[in-house]
Amino acid sequence: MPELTNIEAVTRTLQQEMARNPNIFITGEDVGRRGGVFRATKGLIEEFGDKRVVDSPLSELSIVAVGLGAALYGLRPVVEIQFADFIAPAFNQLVQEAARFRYRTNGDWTCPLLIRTPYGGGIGGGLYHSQSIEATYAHVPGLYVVAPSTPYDIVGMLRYALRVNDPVLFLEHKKTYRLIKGEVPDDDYMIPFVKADVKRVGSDVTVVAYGLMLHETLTAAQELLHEDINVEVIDPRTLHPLDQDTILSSVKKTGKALIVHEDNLTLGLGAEIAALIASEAFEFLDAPVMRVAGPDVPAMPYARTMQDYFMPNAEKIAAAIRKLNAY
Amino acid sequence: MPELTNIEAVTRTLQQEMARNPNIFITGEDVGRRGGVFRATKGLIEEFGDKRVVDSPLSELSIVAVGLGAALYGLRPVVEIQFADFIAPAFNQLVQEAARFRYRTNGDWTCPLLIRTPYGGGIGGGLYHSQSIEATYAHVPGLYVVAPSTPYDIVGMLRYALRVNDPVLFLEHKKTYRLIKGEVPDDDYMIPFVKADVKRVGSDVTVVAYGLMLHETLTAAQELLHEDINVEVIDPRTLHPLDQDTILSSVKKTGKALIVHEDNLTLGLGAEIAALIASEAFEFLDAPVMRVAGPDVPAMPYARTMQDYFMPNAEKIAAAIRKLNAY
Amino acid sequence: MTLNLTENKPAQTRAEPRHIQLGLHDEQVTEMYWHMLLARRLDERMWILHRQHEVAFHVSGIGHEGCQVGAAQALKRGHDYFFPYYRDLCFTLSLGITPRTMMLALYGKHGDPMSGGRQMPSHYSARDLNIVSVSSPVATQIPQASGVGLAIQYQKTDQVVVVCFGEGSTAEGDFHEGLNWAGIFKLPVIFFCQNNQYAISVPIEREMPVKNVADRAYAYGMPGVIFDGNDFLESYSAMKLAVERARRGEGPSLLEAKTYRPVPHSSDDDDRTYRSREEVEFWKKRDPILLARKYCYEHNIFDESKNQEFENRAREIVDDANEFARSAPYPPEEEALNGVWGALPKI
Amino acid sequence: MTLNLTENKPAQTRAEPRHIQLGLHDEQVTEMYWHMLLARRLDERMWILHRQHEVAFHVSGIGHEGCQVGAAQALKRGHDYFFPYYRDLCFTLSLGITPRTMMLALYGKHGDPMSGGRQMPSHYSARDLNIVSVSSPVATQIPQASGVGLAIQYQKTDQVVVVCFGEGSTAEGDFHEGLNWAGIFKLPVIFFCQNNQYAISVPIEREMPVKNVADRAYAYGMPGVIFDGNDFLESYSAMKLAVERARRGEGPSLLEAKTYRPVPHSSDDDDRTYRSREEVEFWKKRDPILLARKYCYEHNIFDESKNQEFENRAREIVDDANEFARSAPYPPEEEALNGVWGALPKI
Ligand SMILES: Cc1ncc(C[n+]2csc(CCOP(=O)(O)OP(=O)(O)O)c2C)c(N)n1
Ligand SMILES: Cc1ncc(C[n+]2csc(CCOP(=O)(O)OP(=O)(O)O)c2C)c(N)n1
Ligand SMILES: [Mg+2]
Ligand SMILES: [Mg+2]
Repeated sequence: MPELTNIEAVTRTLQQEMARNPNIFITGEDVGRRGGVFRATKGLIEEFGDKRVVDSPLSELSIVAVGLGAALYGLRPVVEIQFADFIAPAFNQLVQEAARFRYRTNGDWTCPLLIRTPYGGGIGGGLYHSQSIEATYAHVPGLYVVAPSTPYDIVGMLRYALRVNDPVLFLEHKKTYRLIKGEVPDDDYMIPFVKADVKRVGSDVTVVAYGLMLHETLTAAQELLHEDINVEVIDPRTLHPLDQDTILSSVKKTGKALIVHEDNLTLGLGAEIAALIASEAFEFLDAPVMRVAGPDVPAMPYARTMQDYFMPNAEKIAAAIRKLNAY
Repeated sequence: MPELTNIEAVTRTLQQEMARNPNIFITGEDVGRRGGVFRATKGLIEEFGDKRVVDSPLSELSIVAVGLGAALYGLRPVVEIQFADFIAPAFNQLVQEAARFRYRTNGDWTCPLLIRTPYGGGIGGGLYHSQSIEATYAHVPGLYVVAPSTPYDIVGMLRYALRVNDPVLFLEHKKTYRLIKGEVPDDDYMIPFVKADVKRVGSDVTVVAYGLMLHETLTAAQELLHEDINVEVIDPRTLHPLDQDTILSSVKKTGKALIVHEDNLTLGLGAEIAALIASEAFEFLDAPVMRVAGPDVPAMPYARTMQDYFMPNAEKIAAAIRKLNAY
Repeated sequence: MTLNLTENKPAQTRAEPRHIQLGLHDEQVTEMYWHMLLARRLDERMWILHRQHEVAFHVSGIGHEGCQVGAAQALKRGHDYFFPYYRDLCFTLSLGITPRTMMLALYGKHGDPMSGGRQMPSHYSARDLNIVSVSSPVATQIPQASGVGLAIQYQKTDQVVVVCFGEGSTAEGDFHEGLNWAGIFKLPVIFFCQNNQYAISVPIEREMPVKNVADRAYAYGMPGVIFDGNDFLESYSAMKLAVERARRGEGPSLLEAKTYRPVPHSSDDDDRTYRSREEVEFWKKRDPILLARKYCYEHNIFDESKNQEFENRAREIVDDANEFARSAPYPPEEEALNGVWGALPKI
Repeated sequence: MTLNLTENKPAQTRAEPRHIQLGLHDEQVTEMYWHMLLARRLDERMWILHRQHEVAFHVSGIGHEGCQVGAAQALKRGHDYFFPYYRDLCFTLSLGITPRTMMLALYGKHGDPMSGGRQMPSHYSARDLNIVSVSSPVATQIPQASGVGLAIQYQKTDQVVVVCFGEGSTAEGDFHEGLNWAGIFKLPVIFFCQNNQYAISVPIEREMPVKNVADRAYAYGMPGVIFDGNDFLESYSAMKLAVERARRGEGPSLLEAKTYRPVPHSSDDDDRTYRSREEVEFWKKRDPILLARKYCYEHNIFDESKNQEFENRAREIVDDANEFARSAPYPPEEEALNGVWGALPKI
């Protein structure tokens, strides 16, 4: 089993799946000769040529729309949005079009479009190269939002995503690209959507986290062992729709729930998870449902002091868990 | 005190404020000679001329961007988006630009841009003329989202909005335009933002609702009196940021909370309100926090059977209140 | 191109009729006329049904039949790809959508094949005919059409894509981005603008700073072609050339049909607030169906009695479609929940 | 335009120097050169600081100084409105943003007047100079500039707006919509494209199907002007004409400076993957500062020793700015929470 980083997991899976399925092609800004600004498509144009790895003009609206059109035709486009922040010009095409095609034709036209994009902060990207965009899109029925956070999950879910017949927003936390490594089996395993993963079994407090925050949470959980606090860590992996059962079972067991994300608090994904718990696990709750999230400011500042202040981290997460545990 | 409909409240206030403030101008599709497709700007081009009531080209991105530019310069633009559904092409300009200008310049540049748009369903508008868009934008720090639902509130909040120095998304429920009437004082009263209104005092269950659903809730509350259920109805009016205190005080009093909206359930505004309650009023809760909302489908169908099924109404709201009351 | 030439007869002094020059038989012209007429009668009935409060909404293609039928004639049904817009009643009828389907959608009834009653009327769609679902937000279909064009180029078939839109919609960024892709990659896409001179109430001078939409073709490295959209043969001719070009791999074209909408924008509109009755009357005299009928009479393609037959047949078809749709049930309410997601792959 | 003419001297056989023809004094040309040189030295230091790991990021204006300084010279500082983009170090320096401010922003330090340390470096902003805050999403500033243009027209002042962008960004819908507004309403906006032939790694043939961005001006009913962006006087001349036109109320222009970026896109880029070293070397020989210096020497505007003085002064200023910013504190962390909302009006 080779050890891969998160970004290697992306590149290798794209390469393998393109070799297998001639209907897959890639487009996006700088995905060709440059191999992507994060190098996620490195080597692919050399292997597959410039019909299958297509440098797009600088225009996100149409990157998504062109992908959508090709998907309607029957191809399997993989489009890259260079930074998640820059998907905003494509909001209309993604939400009003891609996500509504199946429903608006009662299943006649489908749109198997995969959109990959690096998101998240902590890398000095300032307001427009650090955003978490998942909550905006997790509000949209008909659009899968997934955010696998380990090489194993990335490979399994990317492979699966390339077989799903609905639009998928595939989020890759850019700070984890080279930070997170892990072993990946050589076989063609897949990880289905809408299946959360218990990344750590525990009994005292349930923490739901994904992306970089998953790793920060695991660090916090490890530390809290010294204080005899046993944390259960749930990685939803698919952020929309949610695997409600796994989350609810865990909370019913621990009676205490914390949700962690980088995105700002108000109407972040934590809002839905907290509301779900408050509605469906109310009788099992021994404490208020807590959220640790980015503050309600327009986006993450550049200056490192402010950026660090903005970012949730193991320490802040541990503090919240302690509070919940003591409740 | 004249009695006005909701749409008359809009038109009259725009007329009065334009007469008072020469910096106000209006732009949008068909706002001029046609007076808007809902006639909200009826008569204004005749009174103020075509420099102050400007028919725009068919391009929402730039309607918002042009308004934004004029606001930066120091004017007070009021832009109309013909249907809330069609604000999607302007998502980037609204969220990434208008809402971030103050923050990204540490307060140097401000953007007093008012965007009016009719939203909501129940009028046979199908997927793209019925949408509720508030939750998407209530996630955006720096952007006010308001949804006054009576003539009195519309007049007071529109007047106030024209004095606020940040971008405001002013939502008008199109089904209430001619359905809802009410008396409006002749003086220049204003209703501040971030101030919820207790539309009905009660003791058993708190219901938070706005727009058409406010009126459905009031109907339900009236009916439930016969069953000796005393409902408190909170109209947040400003949907972002929320007047947390008014909501929390009510829930602390009743111990039971229901949130109602037309927008689909997952990550609708109800998610944030429920999460807030589950976090800040946990100890006062006597029942799960409930939500009555549109189902998680891409948008509201056209056929009247399916539309009716989609829409929450007094009956569905009453059923949920009964359940909560009996808990 | 014509029989005369292959038979080596001496050159005729009188020019051949235009349709023969264009390679169209009388039967084809008759069918084109028939589609225009049927579309018109269907459309008129829809207005009546709205006035009778039988249906809640109608958006019409009246006045656009000439450019639509001509365009459709130059394309391969069920083979090429089509992105119509809401005025394309005659275009989609010519491409194979039936009056019954259109009426079902008008009423929002159960089994409507276009959207299952989810969309407002006139949001055409037919998977089997490669007619891609119309959306309400305007112009979104334009870059999507380029995406289909890219896929066709990828698969190396001889298909082409036609995407329709009004001139007002060209102010949206989607127009620019879609044409930019098609120009860069020389995609087999035909951008078909039906310029009726208004975007609801806004006249063309306020929509764009150029006289013609086709003036913008140069900015995208493609030919721009302007023609009389009320002349069905001009439309056929323009589309035919653009299609041939696209099939030869020479890339996209921007076609602009100059036409007029003699009726309000939709059943919700009142056009008296923004244009004179004289203007409307002027254009009614240039009705594409009147002009086509005159052409057919003049060239003895069919006569008045045949036309009366057509009228009768159209009435029957429209009656039937209306009866069919009127008596159909509404969709079961729970259908609102279906079709959000496809089945997830098994592993 | 020149003294010679008003004094009625006989025509000279040798043409006047270009700057005199353009109405520029030697002092003005010297100042233009000085701004280019200072911008370059500041920019180079920023690259060095990045290599030394003193700062996290740099995006450069090297190679663009010629077109920027020429444009700035034709405008009224603090009076007209400016929407720069991230390469506009020399443009905004010429318009009044100081090296200290730029360095503060580079380090993301406390009190940075452009964004209070919130934005990445090179996101220029100065309220008092009417320099509107640069955003990271490209092209968003273009329709915003039309909005300022509309406001100027509304207020009937003689101001103009200049909005800068790279050629790659013109593929965004924002470009189309912004120019469309300006064309329809004849707004006093100058669209200033700095065409350096790449959007990061993507060469111009993949960005657009036309040779020149200015080829698109016609589609918006405005003049399109192409000039050598590495020639500071050509840039001045083009901008001057466009500004005069705008001030006369004749509407917008689209200017296209042909230039080159001889350095990587940003400190995160490696341009060796997408272009040859020969190409880069070719362009380095056409460096706008080299060309301007040559011009000044040839016309005795200043000499080598003066140039050395400039170099010394530039080094001092850059040292000072760097020292100032390096020793400044980072913003207090809680400042992250400030400035989200303005004070609500009292009632
Ligand atoms: C994005 C968007 N904005 C606004 C509307 C409302 N609307 C529907 S049709 C229309 C005018 C379209 O004009 P044009 O493109 O010229 O087509 P026509 O109706 O004249 O055929 C408008 C503004 C819409 N459907 N979509
Ligand atoms: C909307 C958006 N998409 C993508 C990016 C990433 N990006 C930054 S600069 C750039 C290339 C810009 O090229 P061009 O407009 O030619 O300007 P240049 O950098 O060459 O001066 C890209 C793709 C961005 N900043 N914004
Ligand atoms: Mg039109
Ligand atoms: Mg460039």
